[in-house]
Amino acid sequence: MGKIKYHMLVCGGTGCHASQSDQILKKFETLIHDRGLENEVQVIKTGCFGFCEKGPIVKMMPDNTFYTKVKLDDCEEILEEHIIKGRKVTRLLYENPETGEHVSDSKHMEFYKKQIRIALRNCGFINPENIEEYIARDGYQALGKVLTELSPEATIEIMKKSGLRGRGGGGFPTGLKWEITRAVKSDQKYVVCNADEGDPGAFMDRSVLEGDPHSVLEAMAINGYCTGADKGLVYIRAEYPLAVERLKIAMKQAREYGLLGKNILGTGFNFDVEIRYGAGAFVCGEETALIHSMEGLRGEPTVKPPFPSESGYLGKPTNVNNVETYANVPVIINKGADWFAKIGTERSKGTKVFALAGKINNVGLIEVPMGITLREVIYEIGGGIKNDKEFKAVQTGGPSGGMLTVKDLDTPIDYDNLIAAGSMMGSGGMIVMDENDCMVAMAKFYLQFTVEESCGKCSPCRIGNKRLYEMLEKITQGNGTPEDLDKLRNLSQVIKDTSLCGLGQSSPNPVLSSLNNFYDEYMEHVNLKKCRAGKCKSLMQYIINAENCIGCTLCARNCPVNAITGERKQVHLIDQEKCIKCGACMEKCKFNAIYIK
Amino acid sequence: MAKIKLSEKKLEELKAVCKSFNNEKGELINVLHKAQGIFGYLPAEVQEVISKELNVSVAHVYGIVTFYSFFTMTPKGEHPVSICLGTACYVRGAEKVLEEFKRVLKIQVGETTPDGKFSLSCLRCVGACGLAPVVLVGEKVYGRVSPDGVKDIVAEYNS
Amino acid sequence: MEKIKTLADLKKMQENLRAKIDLREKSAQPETHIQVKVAMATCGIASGAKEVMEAFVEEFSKRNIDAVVTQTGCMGYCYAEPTVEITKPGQDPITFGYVDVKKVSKLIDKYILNNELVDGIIPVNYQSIDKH
Amino acid sequence: MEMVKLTIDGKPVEVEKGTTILKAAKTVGIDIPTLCFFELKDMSIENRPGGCRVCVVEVKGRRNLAPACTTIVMQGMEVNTRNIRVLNARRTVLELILSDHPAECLTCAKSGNCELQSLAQQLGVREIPFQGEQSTYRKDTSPAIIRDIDKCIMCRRCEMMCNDVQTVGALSAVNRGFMAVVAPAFEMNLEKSPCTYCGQCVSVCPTGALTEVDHSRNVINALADPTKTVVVQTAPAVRAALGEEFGLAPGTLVTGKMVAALRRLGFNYVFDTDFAADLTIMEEGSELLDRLTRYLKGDKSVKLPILTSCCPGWVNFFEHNFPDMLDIPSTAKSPQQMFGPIAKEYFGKKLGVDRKNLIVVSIMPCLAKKYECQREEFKVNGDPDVNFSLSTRELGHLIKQANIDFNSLPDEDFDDPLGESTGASVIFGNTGGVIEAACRTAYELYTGKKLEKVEFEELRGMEGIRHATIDFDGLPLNIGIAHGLGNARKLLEDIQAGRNHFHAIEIMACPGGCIGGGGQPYHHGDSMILKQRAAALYREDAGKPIRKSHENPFIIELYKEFLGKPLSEKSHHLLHTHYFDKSAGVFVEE
Repeated sequence: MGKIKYHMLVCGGTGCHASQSDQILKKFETLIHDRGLENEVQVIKTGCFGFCEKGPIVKMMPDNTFYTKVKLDDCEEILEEHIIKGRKVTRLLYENPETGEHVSDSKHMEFYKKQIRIALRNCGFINPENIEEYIARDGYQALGKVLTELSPEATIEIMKKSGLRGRGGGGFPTGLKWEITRAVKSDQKYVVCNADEGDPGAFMDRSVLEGDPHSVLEAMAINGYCTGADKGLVYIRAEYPLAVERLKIAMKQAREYGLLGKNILGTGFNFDVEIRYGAGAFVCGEETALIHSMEGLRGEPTVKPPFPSESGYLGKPTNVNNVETYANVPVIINKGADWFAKIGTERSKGTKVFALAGKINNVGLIEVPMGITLREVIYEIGGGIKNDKEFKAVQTGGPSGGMLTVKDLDTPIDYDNLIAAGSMMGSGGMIVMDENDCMVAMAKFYLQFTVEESCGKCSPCRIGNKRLYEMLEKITQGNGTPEDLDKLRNLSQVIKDTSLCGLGQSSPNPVLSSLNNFYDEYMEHVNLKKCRAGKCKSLMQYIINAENCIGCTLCARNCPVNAITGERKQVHLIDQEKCIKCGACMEKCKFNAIYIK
Repeated sequence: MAKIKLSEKKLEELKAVCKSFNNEKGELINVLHKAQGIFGYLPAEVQEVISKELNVSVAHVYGIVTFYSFFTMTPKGEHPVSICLGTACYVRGAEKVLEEFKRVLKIQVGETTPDGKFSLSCLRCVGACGLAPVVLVGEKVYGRVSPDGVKDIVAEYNS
Repeated sequence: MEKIKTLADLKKMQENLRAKIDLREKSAQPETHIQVKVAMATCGIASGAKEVMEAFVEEFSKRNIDAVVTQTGCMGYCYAEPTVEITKPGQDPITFGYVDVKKVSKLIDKYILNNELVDGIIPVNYQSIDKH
Repeated sequence: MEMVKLTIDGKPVEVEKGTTILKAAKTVGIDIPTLCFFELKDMSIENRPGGCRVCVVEVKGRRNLAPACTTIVMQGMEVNTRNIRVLNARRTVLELILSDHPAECLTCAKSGNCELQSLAQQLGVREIPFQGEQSTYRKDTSPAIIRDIDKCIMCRRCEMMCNDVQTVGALSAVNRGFMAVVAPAFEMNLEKSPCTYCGQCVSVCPTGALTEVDHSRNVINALADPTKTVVVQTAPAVRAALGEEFGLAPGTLVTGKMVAALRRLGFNYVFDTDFAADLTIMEEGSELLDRLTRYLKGDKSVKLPILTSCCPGWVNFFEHNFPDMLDIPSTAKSPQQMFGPIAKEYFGKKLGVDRKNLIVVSIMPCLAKKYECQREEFKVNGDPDVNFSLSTRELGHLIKQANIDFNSLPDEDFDDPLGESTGASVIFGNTGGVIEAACRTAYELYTGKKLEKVEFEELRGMEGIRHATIDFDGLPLNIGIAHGLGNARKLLEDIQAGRNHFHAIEIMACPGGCIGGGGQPYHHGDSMILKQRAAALYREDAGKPIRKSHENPFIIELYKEFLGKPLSEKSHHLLHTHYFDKSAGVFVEE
């Protein structure tokens, strides 16, 4: 056993790093060394606390004291006071913004922990391949409760009261959906779990299925009990082999334990689940398309009504919910509707899982209460923008969503506010962009996705999105005109207005929201033939600065198309005709002699 | 067109797959998944056999195969290279990596090198966004790939 | 496995399972019953979580350390994969990020055997609903 | 019936629950334009994928526009079909469709009959503001149908016809997104698919993506060749529809004008396929009686029911789909193919013209006939019995090209001897007509009694599958009738499963029979047109002095002079055929 009495955890996240956390760490090490305390105190660099706004952060262990905004000058005081004299440095303690009180023990600082894990409650806790670990953490208790204590109507009432809305994107109230399906009379009904997560950059559903498959199975059984279905189907992407594997294991175990199958828990309720595979079609996230795909058909959507709740899989009433929605259900039953409804905003209850990605330090999966602001997500959880660049936009809702900008940073995130801001909740992809991202190119990227994923059934989506993409291409190539911008807007509007399904109706959102938020960037592309982010190749040139170039020939040797000429020790020149703008020269140059014009 | 004979053994395997799904029309997509597992791809003759077994038209089978991007009618290379073009990878420079692969392998997306060693495809999000940009060679995942690293990756499989 | 026939059976089973866990967590022998969870979702595996898990198992058996190594799902820290959570009896679990095979022995030497922390700790920044 | 009240463009409307906005609007004189929507009322043929989005309308309280063709009316709905938002959206959608459509109207076979073209006119499109890539595909010419799918607008009508109505399964939507199109498997040529050439895809295609192979130029060349004697035969259904090509009301019989026009086009002899239809009845009817008598005598080798074989689309269908039933259909050739050898081997010889110099042209309501006359078994040393088969539409064009003012032509009569026909043969063009004609003859031959009432009303109608029992003087004869290949499939599967016991079955590939054939003037989804054509043929029958095939004097003479008797060796040689198993796949050998 070591003799270490104190651990000092210094945040090594990029945000804190920028505010000198590195020097702080070194200073502590020097101070400890000077005092000969190496055997008692150890300094440790940690990952990001996600609380960059208050960084740099130093946490003292084992007493969990949490010092914020630590400066180099504070180091000595902390060491002297805290470690040697055993007194806390009050002025550096976190101050509760509401009470103004200093909080010392981070264990009592739950409010700094912006995340609440409901859907992800078991992810990273339990072994997903062991049903007993799930059972130990209240697994299948909710199912047992509804089967023995609650009528389907009463259960639906709890779901309605909880305010849970569909986490797949649309945000339809879950309890209401169940109620509608229940009301339809039929000899056979189905419940479906939509696990066809197709948003590029979103992987919430996959994580839930990989980390906690039983919660989905349990919720599907509850859904079956409420709606009157004895058969569940999980429609899952074939690209998720691990999730499929774990789901299969979970199904097998649940059957062995009698939690799926006939006469569950001796209540006479029968329910079992089958897996159906997607095969790479984004549009199959739309429920009518999903149902066609499950029937072995092309995943083309059909006009609603009739809704799946009336006529779905094989023409029978079918209730479709997504993975994350299901993952919330057992908790709501166990903890009650009121508990759940306390979290979130007026019209959006509970939490939302986001896949935070892009130009952000803490890329990862987060679960936050509805109503949190974008600023909190980015700067207090996400650890801020990578490489200290300037924040430019956040894309939510994937190809169907829009871009949120600086002005939206303090908007509470919920279904309605995101729509009002020109985006949408979507399934929960959250891509952060910085000053080096071109908004026109981003819009083009999303349109390319839609063009590839359009099923081709309706003309506005099939042809319209292609034309939008072509216009954006024209603009990024420097051939756009101001009239194109009007055309872009009008066509986007018509596609939204006339497309058959949600995919087409939302596909122009990236265009419209970038036009609304970054019109000046579009104008620069069109009028000045300039891309300020330096992303649009046709609008930029790599130039060698004669003053910095020493003629090392490194760039010329690395140019894949031999576009750079110049004698050794002479200033080099890039042939713009030959240049393919790969940027290899600039990356290689050690003298900052190459820049983009 | 010459009639191609499928290997008797694989043909039996395929028919057994169809039978395991009760030769149900509605199981077409599941059958195609399994068939692609057996053959590596879905050549016309495989689709024709499935159409007969499931009693659906070949045109319908082909309509399904061409609708879903997971299904392919061209044999993949020995080492299928897939570049993730999900948004996270895109904003972290996946396009440049793709360009470099095209240049190094001298093939376009959806093609296979003449020696059958490599094929190139794009995919949407493997969920390893923290490692963006991500490249898959077979089952192996390469994270934080830069255009510079492409040659090394290819070299790993070329020895 | 015998099927669980009633809700009461299920509850009883849960109690038994919990008791087992408590026994492990509140164990008086600090060097035994160490629990290591390796995040093994797609992103973890892609970054080498499998190798990390194997290394733990191998090292523990080599050194004759009584520890349980299990896999678990995504902990959410994709940027720091592979991640592992180590729980020592009587202590809060600590999550370490950027773990590779080399770091495994360091974690065992320093933290597990010597109670010294190691760089790469990931602070927990969420609330679990157990306490909520 | 529950009624729903709503307003459309401010007008109050009351319609039955379940009605679409499109149909509700029609009741108050509001004609919302459509493109992909298609229906043949009362024949359960409907296509409403809601895909083209041309019919969008505004519904108060709804976020986006609603497709009128698929949106069901709701109580209190307020619909606007023509405000600026709707008009702008509708025109933009059409402009998008046009931006992916070749602007080849001047030379397009469908020009003048193209629904896309008329829509562009209706909506006043004067330029296409969107430029960009157009989806292009390989042009595919089969023996009967040309697929120029650059012109496909993905309305899915052909796919619906081929799969849902005909259950042929030659076509499917393939690919997705911008490259989505309707095509055979592997985008191969139609010829390699199980296509029956029924032509129903062509008859519903709104654009020029699917058209017939045009043989009129070959006919013009033959007519201009002084070494050739050119005879023409006209199928029964043509006379009931040709007038539509010249603006006459549907159902106008133009038999006499048609004969006059053909004569003016330069045909040496204008004959009638009806004559061959009478001949078919003699052969097929005799075959039925032969099988029936043997069956009644307990001959176990006899296969019943006997299936008609007049329809080449149907023949193709069972060759592809029912290879184990090839011995059930009658071996009698179709009227077109009976006419050929009689013209070349009997009439030609009489004239002293070598068969190589005798060109037989047929005018057919049908596209499968183009394929049929090219079948190898219908050729003698490479010379086809019927050289060219033109559709009703092609004949219309030919008449126009020859500067003939069709409507002012006098009525003229067919030439002898192959122009004489009975009422029985005329109704061949209607579903149930062949079996009715056969019954008229078979009854008299079987019972030896005279049939007092020649109309068998119980065999008539537009229902897809019909059953009737005819009293053959104490013998109840069970008759089945199907039109549309999907219905035929059902009937055949019932037989295979032993669910049905018929003595004779008539099958026609096209809805309504030949009057609804793939080569007829475009009906654009108006099922009234089909009904009027059918009525016209029954009228023609009623007006004929002779109404039973075996009473046709020229048929009697033909047997006396040339064939001997029905089912004679000569008949077998010239008038009967056999069928082939075409069920094998393209790629895999069984």
